[in-house]
Amino acid sequence: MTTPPALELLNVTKTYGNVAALRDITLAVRKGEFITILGPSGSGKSTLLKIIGGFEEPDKGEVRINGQVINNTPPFKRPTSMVFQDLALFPHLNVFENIAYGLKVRKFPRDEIRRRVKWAAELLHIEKLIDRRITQLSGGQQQRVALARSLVLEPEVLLLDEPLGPLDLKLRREMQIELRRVQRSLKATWVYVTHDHEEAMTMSDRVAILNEGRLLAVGDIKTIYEKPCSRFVAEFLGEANFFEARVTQVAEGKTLLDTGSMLLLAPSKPGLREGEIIQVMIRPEKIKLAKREEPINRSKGKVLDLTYKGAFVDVKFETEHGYVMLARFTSTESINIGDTIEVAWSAEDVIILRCR
Amino acid sequence: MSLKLENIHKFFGHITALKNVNLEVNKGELLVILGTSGSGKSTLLRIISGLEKPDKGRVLINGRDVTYEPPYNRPTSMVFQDLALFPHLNVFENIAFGLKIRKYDRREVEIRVKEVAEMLRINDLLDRSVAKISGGQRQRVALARSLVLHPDILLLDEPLGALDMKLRMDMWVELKKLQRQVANTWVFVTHDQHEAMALADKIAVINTGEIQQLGTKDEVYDSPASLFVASFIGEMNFLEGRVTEVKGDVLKVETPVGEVEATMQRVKGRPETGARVTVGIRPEKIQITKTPNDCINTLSARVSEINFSGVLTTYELELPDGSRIKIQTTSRQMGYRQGDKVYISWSPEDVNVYVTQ
Amino acid sequence: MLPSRKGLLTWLGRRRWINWIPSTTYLLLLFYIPIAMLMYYSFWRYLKLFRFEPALTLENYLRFFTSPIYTRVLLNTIFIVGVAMALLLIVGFPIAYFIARYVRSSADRIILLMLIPVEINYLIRIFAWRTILGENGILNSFLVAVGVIEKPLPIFFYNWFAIVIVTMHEWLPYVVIPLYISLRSIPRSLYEAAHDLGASRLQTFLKITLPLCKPGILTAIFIVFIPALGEFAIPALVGGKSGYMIGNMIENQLLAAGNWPLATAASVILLATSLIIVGIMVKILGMEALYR
Amino acid sequence: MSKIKLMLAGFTATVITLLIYFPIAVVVVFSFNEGIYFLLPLKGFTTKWYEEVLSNMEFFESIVNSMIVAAMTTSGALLVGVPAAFSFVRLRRNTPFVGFVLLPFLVPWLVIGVISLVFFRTLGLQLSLLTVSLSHIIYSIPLVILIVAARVLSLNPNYEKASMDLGADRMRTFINVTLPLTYPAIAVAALITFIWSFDNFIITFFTIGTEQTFPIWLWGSLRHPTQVPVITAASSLIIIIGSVVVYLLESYRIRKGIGITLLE
Repeated sequence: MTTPPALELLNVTKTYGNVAALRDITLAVRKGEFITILGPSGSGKSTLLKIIGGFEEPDKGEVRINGQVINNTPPFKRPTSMVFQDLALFPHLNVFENIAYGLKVRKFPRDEIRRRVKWAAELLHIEKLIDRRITQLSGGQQQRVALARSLVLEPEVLLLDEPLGPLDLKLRREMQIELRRVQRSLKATWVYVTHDHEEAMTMSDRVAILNEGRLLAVGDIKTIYEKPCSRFVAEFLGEANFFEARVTQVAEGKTLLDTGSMLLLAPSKPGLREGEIIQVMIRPEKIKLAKREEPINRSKGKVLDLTYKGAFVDVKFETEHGYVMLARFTSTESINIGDTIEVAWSAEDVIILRCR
Repeated sequence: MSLKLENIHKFFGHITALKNVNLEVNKGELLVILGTSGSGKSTLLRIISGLEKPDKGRVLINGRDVTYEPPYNRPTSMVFQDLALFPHLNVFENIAFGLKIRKYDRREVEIRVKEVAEMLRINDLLDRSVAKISGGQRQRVALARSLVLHPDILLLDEPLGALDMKLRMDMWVELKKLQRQVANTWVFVTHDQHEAMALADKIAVINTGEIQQLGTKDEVYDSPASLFVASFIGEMNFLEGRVTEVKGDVLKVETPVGEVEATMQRVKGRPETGARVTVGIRPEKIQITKTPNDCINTLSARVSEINFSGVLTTYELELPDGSRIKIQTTSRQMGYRQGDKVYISWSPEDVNVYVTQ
Repeated sequence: MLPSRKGLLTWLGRRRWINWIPSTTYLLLLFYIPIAMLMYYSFWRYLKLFRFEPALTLENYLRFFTSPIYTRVLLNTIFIVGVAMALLLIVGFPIAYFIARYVRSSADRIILLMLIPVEINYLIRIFAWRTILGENGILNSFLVAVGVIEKPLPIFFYNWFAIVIVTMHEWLPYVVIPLYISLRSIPRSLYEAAHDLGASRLQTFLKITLPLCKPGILTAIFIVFIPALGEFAIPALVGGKSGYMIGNMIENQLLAAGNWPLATAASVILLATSLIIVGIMVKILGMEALYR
Repeated sequence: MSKIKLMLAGFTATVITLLIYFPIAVVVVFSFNEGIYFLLPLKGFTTKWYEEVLSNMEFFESIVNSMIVAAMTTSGALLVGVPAAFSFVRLRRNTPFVGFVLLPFLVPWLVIGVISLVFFRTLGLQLSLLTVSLSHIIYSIPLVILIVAARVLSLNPNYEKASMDLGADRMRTFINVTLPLTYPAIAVAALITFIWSFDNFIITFFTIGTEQTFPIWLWGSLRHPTQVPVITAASSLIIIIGSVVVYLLESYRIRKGIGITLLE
C-alpha cells in the first residue's frame, strides 16, 4: 500500500452564479512538496485555496488530506493553515500573542506554547520582535509573523495566498529565498498561489497553471517553460514568437514545417500528420545572431526597436518573411535600431504546441 | 537647448534636497532621472514644473529664464505619480481641462482632444467616468491631458508605479514610441533601473540631492561613474583589493581571491600603487568554463546555487575564500550542477575600478 | 456542532437578519406606528380646548395653508434656517479649507476644540447668548461704557437674526466636519495638476475644489436643516416676534391651545417640508454626491 | 501661499473664539460676579451663587434624573442597535432594513417629540422618565448603528477567517477577535448617546411627566429673572464637568481611530 498524497483534489468544481470559477480540478500534492498555483487574476487560484482552507465549499468534487475527505470539515477543524494575502495579523495582539493564538485556542499547555513560539520565531529570525505591536513591524517582518503563526500549528498543508504581493522587488526576492529555505528545512507541504511566474520559477518544486478555472498544466517549471502545451501557458511564462505552420514532411525524428513564407525544422512529435496545421513557438533567448548562413531555421531582419532590461536587451525586428520577431541578446552585443541582423535557431528550440 | 538647470539648490528646513544640480536636455530627448526615494528626484521635477521654487540657481526653458514663473505660465506639463485625474470630470473633460482654461473655442477643443485620444487609443472612452476605466487607461488619459497642450517639455513623475509588471513593460514600449512621435522633450522620473534602461536616451542618476552621473544609458551601464551608480544600476560583483602595479594601460589589483587586471579606460580616479580599490564586474561579462583557460583574470570556483527564472539563469559561485560571485547567462545548455568545480574568467576591459576611501 | 452541513459561513450569513429584529421592531412600535397615529390625528376635527373627534377631514391642512399667519410662520422658518445655513457654509468653508489644507496633522485637535463647547448643554448656550445680546446684556453695556450708544438698545435681541447667530453657534462644528472630510479626500496633486494645466487660483477653486466638495455640502445641509426646522427653544428664548417659528406654533397648539388636529397637521407639514428641502438639495447638488 | 494661510488661520481663530468660546466664557465669568445682572463692569468676586446652587435640591434632582434618563437610553439603544450594527456588513441585501432603521435621522426632533406625546397619551401611558428614554432611544438607534457599523465594516473580514483557520470556532472568534476590535466603537457610541440624551431638551420637553431633567429645570428657571445668577453658576458647573467628559471622550475616539463623529 502506498501512502496517500498529502493533499488531493478530485474533480473540484465551483460556480458563482453563472460564472464557473473552477472546472473539474484534479491535483495531487506529495508530502513535503512546494507546489505553486500560477494564474492571472480571476483564474480561480484564490478560490481553489479557499476551498482547501475550508472557506468555500466546492459544488462538486472532493478535497482529501492524507486520504481523508474533508469537504464538510469547517476551517477550524482542518489540518491546514493559511497565510492570507493581506496577512490578517490581529492588530490588538502583539507578535507573541499572534503566533500563540492557534495554540491558545487549542488549549496547549503554557510551556508548550512558549516552546513552539520560540521555535518558530527563531526559525524565522523574529525572536527579537516578540513583544512588539503588529503596527510597529515592517512589511517583511509582518510576513514572517504571519508565517510563524501558521507554522507553530504544524499544519499538514500550509496555504499561502500571494503573501509577498505588497513588498518591493528587493525584499520580495529575499523573502522568496527565505520561504524556500524554511519549507525545505521543515520538509512541509506548501501550496503557494501567485500570478508572478518568476516567483513561481524561483520557489517551487512543481507548478500548476490555472486559467479561467481550468488546470492547463502541472509539472516541473523547467519542462513547462521549455515545452508548454498551449499558447496561453507559453505566453504566461514569458515572451515567445508564435507561428502557425503546415506540416510538410515528417522524417528521421525531424519535422519540416511551412509557415507560408518560411520553412522551419522542428523535432518530430508522435501523431503529427503531414498537411496538418499546427502552432509552434520559439523563445526569444533561443535566437542567436548567426555567424554564417544557415540552410534553415534562419532569418534576416531589420531592427525595429530595442528595449534594455539590464543584463540583456530585447530586440524587435521585422524579418524578410514579414514576421515581427523578438530576440533576446546579452547587452554586450552592439545593435542599433535600423540595423540589419541575421539570426538563427536550432531545431530543438522550435516547440510544437500540443499536449502529449 | 530645450531645458537647462544651473546650480540648482533646494533646502527644506535643515535638509538639503538638491545640491548644485546642473542639467542640460536637448530638444526631442528623453531624460530619465533615476534615484531612490528621498534622493530629490521628484523635487527636481517639481522645480522644472514650477510647483517648487529653487533656493538658488536658474531654470531655463528654450533659453528663457522661468525660475520664478508660476506653473501655469510655463511651457511644461506634468503627469503626476497618482495621475491626479479629476474625479468629477469624465475622460473628455479631463483631457479638455487645460484647453478650456485657455479659452479655446469649443470646436478647436473637440478636434484637439479627439486627435490626442486617437493617438493614445482612448477615443472609445471619452464619455466614461475616470473611475470606471482600467489602470492602463488612466495612464493614457493623464498623458493625453498633458499632451493635448503641446507642451515643450513633458514631465513624468513615476507615472507607472501603480501598474503591474507586465502592463508596465508594455507601457515602456508604448511611451518610447509616443515620445518619438510627438518629438518633444520628456523628463521622466523613476526609481526603477529597468524602467530607466527601457526608456531613456539619457540617464541622470541622482543620490542625496546630487547628480552622480549624467550620460547615455550605455555609458551609465557599462561605465558607472561611482560605486553608488554601479550598485544601483544592474547587478555587479565587487571585490576589494589593493593596487599592486600601474603600467601603461594596465592596472593590477591584488584581491583575496587572486590578481585582477583592468585596463585604464574603466578606472575611475587615479589610483597609485598601494591604493585601496573596489573592483566591479557585471555578472553577464563573466565566462564560465569546465577547464581552466589561459586567459588572465581566471579564478577557480564551485557552483553553489543555480537559479533559473525563465529567461536568465543565475549561477551563484563560491570562490576559494568563501565569498560569492554571481554570473548571469541567457543560455541554459551548459549543464553545470550544484557542487561542480568550474573556472571563471573575464576580460580586463570589463573591469571597473573605484578608489575606496 | 454546526446546524447546517452547508458550511459555517453560509450558516452565519443566513442567520444575519435575526440581528435586525430588535431595532426594526422597536422602531416599528415606537416610531412608525406613532407617525401613522400622527397622520391619523391630523384628519380629526377640533371641537374646543383638548376636545376633538375622529373624522376624515382636510380642514386642518386647509386652515394651515389658507391662514396667512401659519404660512408666513412656515416661510419665516425656512427663511431663518436658510440664512443660517448659508452663513454656516460661508463661515465653515474657510475653516474647513484651512484645516484640510494647511494644518492637517492637528485637524483632530482643532475639531475637538470646536466640539467641546457644542456637545454640552444646548440650553446653556442659548442662555449665554441671551446674556450677551439682551437689552441688559454684555454687548449693550459694553457699547454704553465705550460711549458708542447712550442707552441700551433692544436691537440685538428678540429678532430673527439672534436665532441665526445661536443656530450658527449650535451647528458650526457639524458643518465644518463634513466639509473638512470632503476637502481632505482631495489629493494635493489635483490642485497642482490644475495649476500645471494652466488654471489660476480662482479657476482651480471654482472648477476643482467646489465641485469635489459637494458631498460635504450636502451632508452639512442634512445635518443642519432637519433639526433646525423643528427648533422651538431658540426662538422661544431669543427669537421675539420676527423669530416665531413653526416649532413654537406646534408647541403652542399642542400644549397650550390643545388643538391636536392642527398641531399634528402642522407636524406632518413640517416633516414633509424637511424631506422636500433635503430632496431639492439632493437634486441640485446631484445624487451621485452622496456616494463618492 | 503663506499669506493665504495666515488669513485663514486668523479667520478660524476669530470665529472659534468669538462665536464658540466667548458666550461660554461670559457665563463662567459672570458666575463669579457679585451682581445679578449681566452688566459691565463686573461687581466683584463671589462664590455665593455656587453655594446657592449646591444647596438647591431641585438642581441636584434634575441632574440625577438626567443621568437616569441617559443611562436608560444608552443601555436600551445599545441592546437594540448593536446587533443590527454587526449585520450591516451585507449592505445590499440589507438595504430595506438599513433605510428602515435610519429614517429617524431624517426627522426633526420636534416631530419625534410630538409623535411620542401623541402615542403615549393615546395609549394612556403615564409620562415619566421612562417615556423620555423610550423616545430618546428612537433617535439613538441610528446613532449607535452608524458608529458601530462603521467600525465593523472597516474590519478586515480576513481577521475572522484567520482566526477560524487557526482553530477557533465561531464563538471564540467572536470573543477573541471581533469583540476586542469593535468594543472601542461600542464604548464611543455609548458615551455619545449618553451625552446626547443627558443634554436633549426638545424630545424631553414633550415626553416628560412631573419630574425634571437638567435641561427642563434650566428651561423652567429661565423664566424667573431672580434665578439668573443661580443658573449661571449651575451652567458653569455643567460646562466645566461637561468639557472634561467631552474632552476625554473625543480624545479616546481620536486615539482609537474612530472617525470624527458618525459622519465618516
